[in-house]
Amino acid sequence: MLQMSWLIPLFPLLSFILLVVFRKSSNENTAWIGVLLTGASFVLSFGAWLAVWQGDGIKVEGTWFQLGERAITMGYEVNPLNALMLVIVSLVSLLVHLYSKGYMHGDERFSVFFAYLGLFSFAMLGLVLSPNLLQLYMFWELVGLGSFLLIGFYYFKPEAKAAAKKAFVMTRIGDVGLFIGMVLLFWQVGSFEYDEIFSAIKNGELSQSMLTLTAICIFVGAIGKSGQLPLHTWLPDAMEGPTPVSALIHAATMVAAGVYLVAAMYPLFQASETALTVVAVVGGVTAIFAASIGLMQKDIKRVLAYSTVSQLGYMMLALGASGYVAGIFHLTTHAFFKALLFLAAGSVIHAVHTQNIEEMGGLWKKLNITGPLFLIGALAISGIPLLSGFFSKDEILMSTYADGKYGLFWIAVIAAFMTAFYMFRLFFLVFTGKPRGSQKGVHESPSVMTLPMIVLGVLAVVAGYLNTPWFGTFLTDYLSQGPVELLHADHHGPVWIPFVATAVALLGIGLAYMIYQKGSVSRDWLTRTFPGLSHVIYNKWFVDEGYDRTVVKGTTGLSWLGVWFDKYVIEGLVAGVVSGVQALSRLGSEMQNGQVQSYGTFAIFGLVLLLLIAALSGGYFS
Amino acid sequence: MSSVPLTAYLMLALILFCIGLFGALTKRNAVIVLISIELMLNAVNINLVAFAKYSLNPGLTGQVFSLFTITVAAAEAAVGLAILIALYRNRQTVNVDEMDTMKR
Amino acid sequence: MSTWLLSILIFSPMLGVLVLAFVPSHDEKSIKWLGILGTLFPLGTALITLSAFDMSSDKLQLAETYRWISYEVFQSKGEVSYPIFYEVGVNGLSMVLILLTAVVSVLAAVASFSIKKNWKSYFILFFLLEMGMLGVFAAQNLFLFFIFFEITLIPMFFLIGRWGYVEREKAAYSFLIYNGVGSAILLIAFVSMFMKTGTMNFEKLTETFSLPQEELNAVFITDGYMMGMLIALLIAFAVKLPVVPLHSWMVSVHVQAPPAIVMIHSGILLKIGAYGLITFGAGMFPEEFRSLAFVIGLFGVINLLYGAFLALTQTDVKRVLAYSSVSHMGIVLIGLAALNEAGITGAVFQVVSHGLISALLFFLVGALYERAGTSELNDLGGLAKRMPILAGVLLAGGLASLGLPGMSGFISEFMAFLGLFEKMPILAAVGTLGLILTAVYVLRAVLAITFGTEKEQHETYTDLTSAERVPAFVLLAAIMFIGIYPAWLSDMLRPALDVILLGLGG
Amino acid sequence: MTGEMIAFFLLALTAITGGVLLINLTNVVHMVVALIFTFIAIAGIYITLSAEFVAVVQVLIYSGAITIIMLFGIMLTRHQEKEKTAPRLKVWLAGGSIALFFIIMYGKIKDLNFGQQNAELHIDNTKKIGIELYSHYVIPFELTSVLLLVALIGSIILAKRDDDEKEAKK
Repeated sequence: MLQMSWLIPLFPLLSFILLVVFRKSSNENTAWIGVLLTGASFVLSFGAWLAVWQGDGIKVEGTWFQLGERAITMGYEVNPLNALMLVIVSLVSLLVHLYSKGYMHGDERFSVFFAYLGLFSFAMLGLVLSPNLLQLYMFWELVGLGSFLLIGFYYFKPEAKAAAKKAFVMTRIGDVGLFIGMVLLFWQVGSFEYDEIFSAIKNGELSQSMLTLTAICIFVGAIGKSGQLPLHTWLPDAMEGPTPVSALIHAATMVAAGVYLVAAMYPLFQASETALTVVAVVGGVTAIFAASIGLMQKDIKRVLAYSTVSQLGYMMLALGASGYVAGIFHLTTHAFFKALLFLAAGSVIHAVHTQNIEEMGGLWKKLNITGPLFLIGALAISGIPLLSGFFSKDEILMSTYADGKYGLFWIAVIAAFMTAFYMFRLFFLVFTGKPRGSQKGVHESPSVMTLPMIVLGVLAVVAGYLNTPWFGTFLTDYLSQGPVELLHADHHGPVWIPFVATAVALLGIGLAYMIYQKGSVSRDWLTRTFPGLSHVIYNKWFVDEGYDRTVVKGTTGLSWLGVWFDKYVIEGLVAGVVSGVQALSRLGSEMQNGQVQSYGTFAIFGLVLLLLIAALSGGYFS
Repeated sequence: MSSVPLTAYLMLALILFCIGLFGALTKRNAVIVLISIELMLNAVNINLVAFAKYSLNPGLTGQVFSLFTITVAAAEAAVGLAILIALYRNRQTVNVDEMDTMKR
Repeated sequence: MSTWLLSILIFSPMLGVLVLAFVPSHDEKSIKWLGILGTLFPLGTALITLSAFDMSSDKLQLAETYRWISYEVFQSKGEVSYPIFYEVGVNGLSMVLILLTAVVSVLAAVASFSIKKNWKSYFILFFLLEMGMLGVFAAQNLFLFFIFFEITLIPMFFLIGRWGYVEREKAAYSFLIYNGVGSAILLIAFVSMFMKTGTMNFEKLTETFSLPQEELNAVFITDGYMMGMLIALLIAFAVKLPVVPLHSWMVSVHVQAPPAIVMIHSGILLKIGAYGLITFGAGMFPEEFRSLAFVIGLFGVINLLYGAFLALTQTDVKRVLAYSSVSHMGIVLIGLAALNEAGITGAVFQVVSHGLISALLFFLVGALYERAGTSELNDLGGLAKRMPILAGVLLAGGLASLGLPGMSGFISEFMAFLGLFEKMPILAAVGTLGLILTAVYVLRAVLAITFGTEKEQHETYTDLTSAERVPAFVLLAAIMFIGIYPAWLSDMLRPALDVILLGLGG
Repeated sequence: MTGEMIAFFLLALTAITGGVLLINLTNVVHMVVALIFTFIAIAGIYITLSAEFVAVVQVLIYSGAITIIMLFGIMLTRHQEKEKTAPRLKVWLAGGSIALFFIIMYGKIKDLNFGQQNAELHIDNTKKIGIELYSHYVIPFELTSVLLLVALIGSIILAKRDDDEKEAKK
C-alpha cells in the first residue's frame, strides 16, 4: 500500500487537468470527477495510515537535478506525522468536494471551481508527502496558489480580488522567511533532506545562534501560512472565497500547514530554546488576540476566521511549549470541528443569502440538521467535556503548564473563555431568538451538503478519543514512532486543569446565554463599560489600518520616489548629456559663421592654447 | 658701448604685432583690417632687422629679407584693395562681418 | 554536412530573405506565412544541431575555422601576421541560447501577424535580426562576435522606429544611442585585447589571460590592464542587460516597440548582455571578476529592488513588464556574483526562463492591445469573463514571473539566491525582499487586467484565436517543462559552466 | 642713458601710440593717419638698428604708397563714419587670446640675449645691400619683380568694372 502513496497527490492533479479541459461543460456531473479522484486519494491515504500505524514507513527519492556534486532530490516519504496529515487532508478535501457539489450548484464556473479544488488538494498532499524542505517549499507555494485562486474565485468582486492578492502577498512574506531559513540550512548542512538536517543537528554541526536563526526564519514561514500575528490579516479577508473553500483551506488544511511545518522541523526547534519560546509566545499572543477580535465581529465567516487564527495560535503555543503531541492532536480535532463549523455556516449562508449575523436568528427549526451540527461544533471548540476539543485543548493547557510557561497558560485559559463566549454568541444569534432579516424560502440544504457535515460532526465528537488520559494515548504512541524525540511524552500537570478549562468554557457559554438568549445582561454592556477598548477590538486592533499606513504607504511611497528618481534624476542625467551634446554642436555650427575674423579668432585661440600647453609643460621652448 | 638691448626691440615688435592682430580680428571695416595686417608685417620686419644686428650670426640677411617682405606687403595691399573694391561693387559693403559667403 | 552545420544554422534565416525577395510586397498573406516558414527553417536546423551536440562534452563543438582576413605588421622581431579567422562553435551555454533564439523567433513571427504595414521589409529585417542573434551566440572570436552584435542593432533600430507605437522614433534613437555607446566601448576593448595578445579567439584569449603573471608582464599585460578590460566589458554589457542606471532605453523600447519585436528584444537581445558577462567577464577574467563579485552582486540587488519598486506604481502594463525585466535581470547578476555552481546555473536558468516568460507575457499584452487598443491598467479589468484563456495564460505567465514553483522562474530565482546566500548572506537577504515585491507588482498588474468588474466596452472582445493559442501554449509548456524537469537544461549547461567555474576557482 | 636709448624710447612710444590710436579711434581716416605715425616711427627704429636703406624704403612704401592706397580704398567705398565694434564675445575671446599670447611670448623673449652685435652694419649699408641683392639674392629679387607684375595685373583685373556685369545691371 505504501509503495503506491506517490499516487495520492496525483489523483487530484489528474482531476485538475481533466476539469480544466472540461471547464466549459455545463454538466454539473463533472463534480464527480473531482469527488471520485479525491476519494481515491483518501482511500490510499487511509491505507497508508493504517500501514504506518503498524509501524511501517517508506521513503523514496530520486535525483531531480545535479548541482555540482550535490544532488537535489525529489521523492516522497510517509511517516507517522504526515500519514495522519494525509488522512486529514484527503478526508476533508473529499467531504468538501462533496459539499461543494451542492453549494456551488448553478455557478457559471462550476467545473473550474472543482479544478481549483483539485489543484489545491494536489499541492497540499504533495506538501505533506515531501521528504525534504525544498520540495515542501515548492508545494508550500503551490498551496498558496490554490488558496489564491479559490479566494479570487469570484473574480469580478473587487473585495475578492483584493483578498486574493492580500492572501498571496502576505503569505509570500512568510515564505521568504522560510526560503531564507531553508537556504541557510542548506549551506550549513549541505542538504535539504529532513533526515540529514536532523542528524546534523544531533551531531552538533550547527552553532546555537545558527540554529535559532534558521528555526525562527522557518517559523516566519509558518506565521505567514498559519495566519499568526503579525501576518494574520489575510486570513479573515480570505473569507471572500466560497465557503467550502474556507472550510477546506482556511480552516482545516492549508493554514494548518504552518503548524505541520513546525512539527515536521521539530528537532530543529527543540535544539533551540529561544526558538521554542518565540513559537510559544507568538502562538499564545495570537490565540488571545484573535479571540478578542472574534468577540465583536458581525460576519459569521469572519467570526469563524478569527476563531481559526486563535485556534492555530493554540497549536503553536502547544508546539512551543514542547507539547508536540498536543499540537498535532489539536490540529486533528480542529480540522474536523472547524471544517464542520464552516460547512454549517456555509449551509446557513446558502439558506439565508447573507453573512451578517444581525440579519439571522431563529434558524434552529428551519435548519434542523445544520443547527444541531453547528451546536456540536461549537461545543467541541469550546472545550466541553467528552467532545474532541476538550481533550486536545486540555492537553495544550497541560503541556503549557508543565513547561513552566504560566503566563501563557493563563492567557490560554482566558482565550478559552473568549472562545466559548464568541462561539455561543454566534450560535444564539444565528439559531435562536426571532428572525431579524427576511427569511423567505429558507430551507435545509440538500443531502449532498448535509452528509459531509454529518460525517464531520461524528468525527468532531469522536476524534478526541485518539488521545485521552482515560482510554489510552493512541496518538502519542503513534507519533513517537516518528523522527521526533518526545521529551515530555505525557504531561501530567495538576489535576485541576481540566476542571478549570471546563469551568471557563461553561462560564463563557453562560455569559453568552445571558446576553444573547435571555437578555438579562444588556448587549452593549461591554461596549458601554469599555468604550475605548471595544472600539479598538471592533476595528480589529487597527492592524490593517496600521499596515496600510506604514508598510503599504511606505512601499508605494518608495515606489513613487523611485519613479521620481527614474524620471528626473536618471532621465535628467540623460537629458543633460543630450542637451550638452546639442549645445556643443550648436556652438560648433555657430562658430561656422562664414566670417574670416571668427575663424581667425578661433585659430589664434587654438594656437595660444597649444603655446600655453607647451609653455606650461616646459616643452619645445625651454 | 651700452646700447638698446635686443629684448627691447623684440618687445616693441611683440606689442605692435599684438595690436595689429587684435585690429585684424576685431575691426569691421575691411580697409582697417588690411591696415592692421600691414602693421603685423611691420612688427615682423622689426624683428628681422633687429636680428640682423643682434644675433649669433649678424649680417645683412635680415635686412634683405625685410625688403622682400615689404615688397610682398605692398603687392598684398594692392591686391587686397582690388578685391575689396570688387567686393564692394557687388555687395555695397566693406563690413567684414557681412562677408560670410563661405558659409553658404 | 555536420562540418557546415553551424554556418548553415547561422545563415539559415537568409533563405527567408531570398524567398521573400521574389514575393510582391502587397501580398500580405503569403508574406506572413513565408515569415513563419522562414523562421521554422532555422528552428529545424537548430534542432538538428542539438541532436548533433554531445551534451556530456565540455569541448567546443561543431567548430569551424576559416582564414578570413590577415594583415602584416613589422615589429622589431620581424614581420608578424595578424590573422582574423571566421570561427564558430557551440558549447552548452551557447547551444541553449541558440535554441531559445530559434524558438522565440518562430513565436515572434507568429505574433507578427498583427503587423499592419510594410510586411515585406518587416520580415526581411526580422530575418536579419535573427541571423545576428544566432551569430552572436555561435561566434567564437571577438571580431565575429562584434560583427553579429552590430548586425542585431540595425534591424532592431528600424523595427522599433517603423513599426512601433506613437513615440517609436524616440525609442529607436534611444535604443541606438545607448547600444551604440555600449558597442563603442566593446570595440575599444576588443581591439585593445587583439593588439595585446594577437588573437581574437575566445579560447586562446582565455588561455593567454590565465598565463602566470611574469609571462603576462612580458607582453605588457598588467593586472590593471586586465581589470580595465573587464570593467569596460562589464559596462558594455551592462548597457545591454541593462543594469540600473543604464536602463531607461530598455523601458522605452519595451513600451514603444511592436509586441513581436519586444518578444525578441526582451527574450533574446537582453540575454546577449548576460551571455557576454558570462563568456567574457567570468570566462576570460576570472581573477578580476572574483574581486568585483561584491559590486556585481550589489548591482544585482539594486536592479532587482529598483525594478520591482518602479514596477509597483506603473499604470501601463507594458511599463510594468519593462521594469520587471530590469528586476529579473538583477537576478542574473546576483547569480553571477555568487561565483558558485548554484549561482551561475541560476543565472543561466534565469536567462532562459526570463526569455520564455517575457516572450509569453509580451505576446499576451500584444494580443490584448490588439483587442482593447490600450494597455493602461485603469482602462482594463474583468477580462477573465470574455477571455478566460487569455486571462488564464496571463495569470500563469505572471505566476511564472513571480517565481512560482513548477515554473522555470522559480528554479532560476531559487538557484541564484541559493548561490548568493553561500557567499553574501546579508546582501542576499536584502535581495529576497524583491521576491515579495515581485509578487505584489505582478499580481497588481495581472489582477487589474483580468479580475474585477467588466467594463462595457469589453463586451465585444474575443478570446485568443487558435492561431494565437499556439505560441502561448508552446511557451507556457516550455516554461513548465523547465520548471518541472530542470535537469534537462542543467545537464546540457554543466560542462560549459564547469569550465568557467574551474577558472573562477569555485 | 645714451642718446640711442632716448631715441629708441621716443620712437617706440610713438609707434605704440599710433597702434593704440588705430584700435581706439572711430573715424576711419583718422585711423589711417594714426598709422602713418607708427610707420614713420618704425622707420626711425630701423635707423637705430643701422638699417638706413630699409628705413628709407619703409618711409617710401608704407608711409607713402600703402597709406595712400588705403586712403583711396576708403574713399572709393562707402562706409559708416563711425566704426562699430564687433560682437563682445568675439572681442573678448580675441583680446584674451592675444593677451595670453603676449604673456607667453613675453616670458620667452624677456631674457633673450645673444651677447653680441654687428658694429659694422651701418658702414656702406645701402651699397652692401645692393651687392647682396644682385649677387646672392638675385633669383628672389627677380621673382619679386614677377610678383609685383602679377599683383599689378591682378589688381587691375579685379578692380576693373566688369562689362558683362554692367550689361546685366542695365
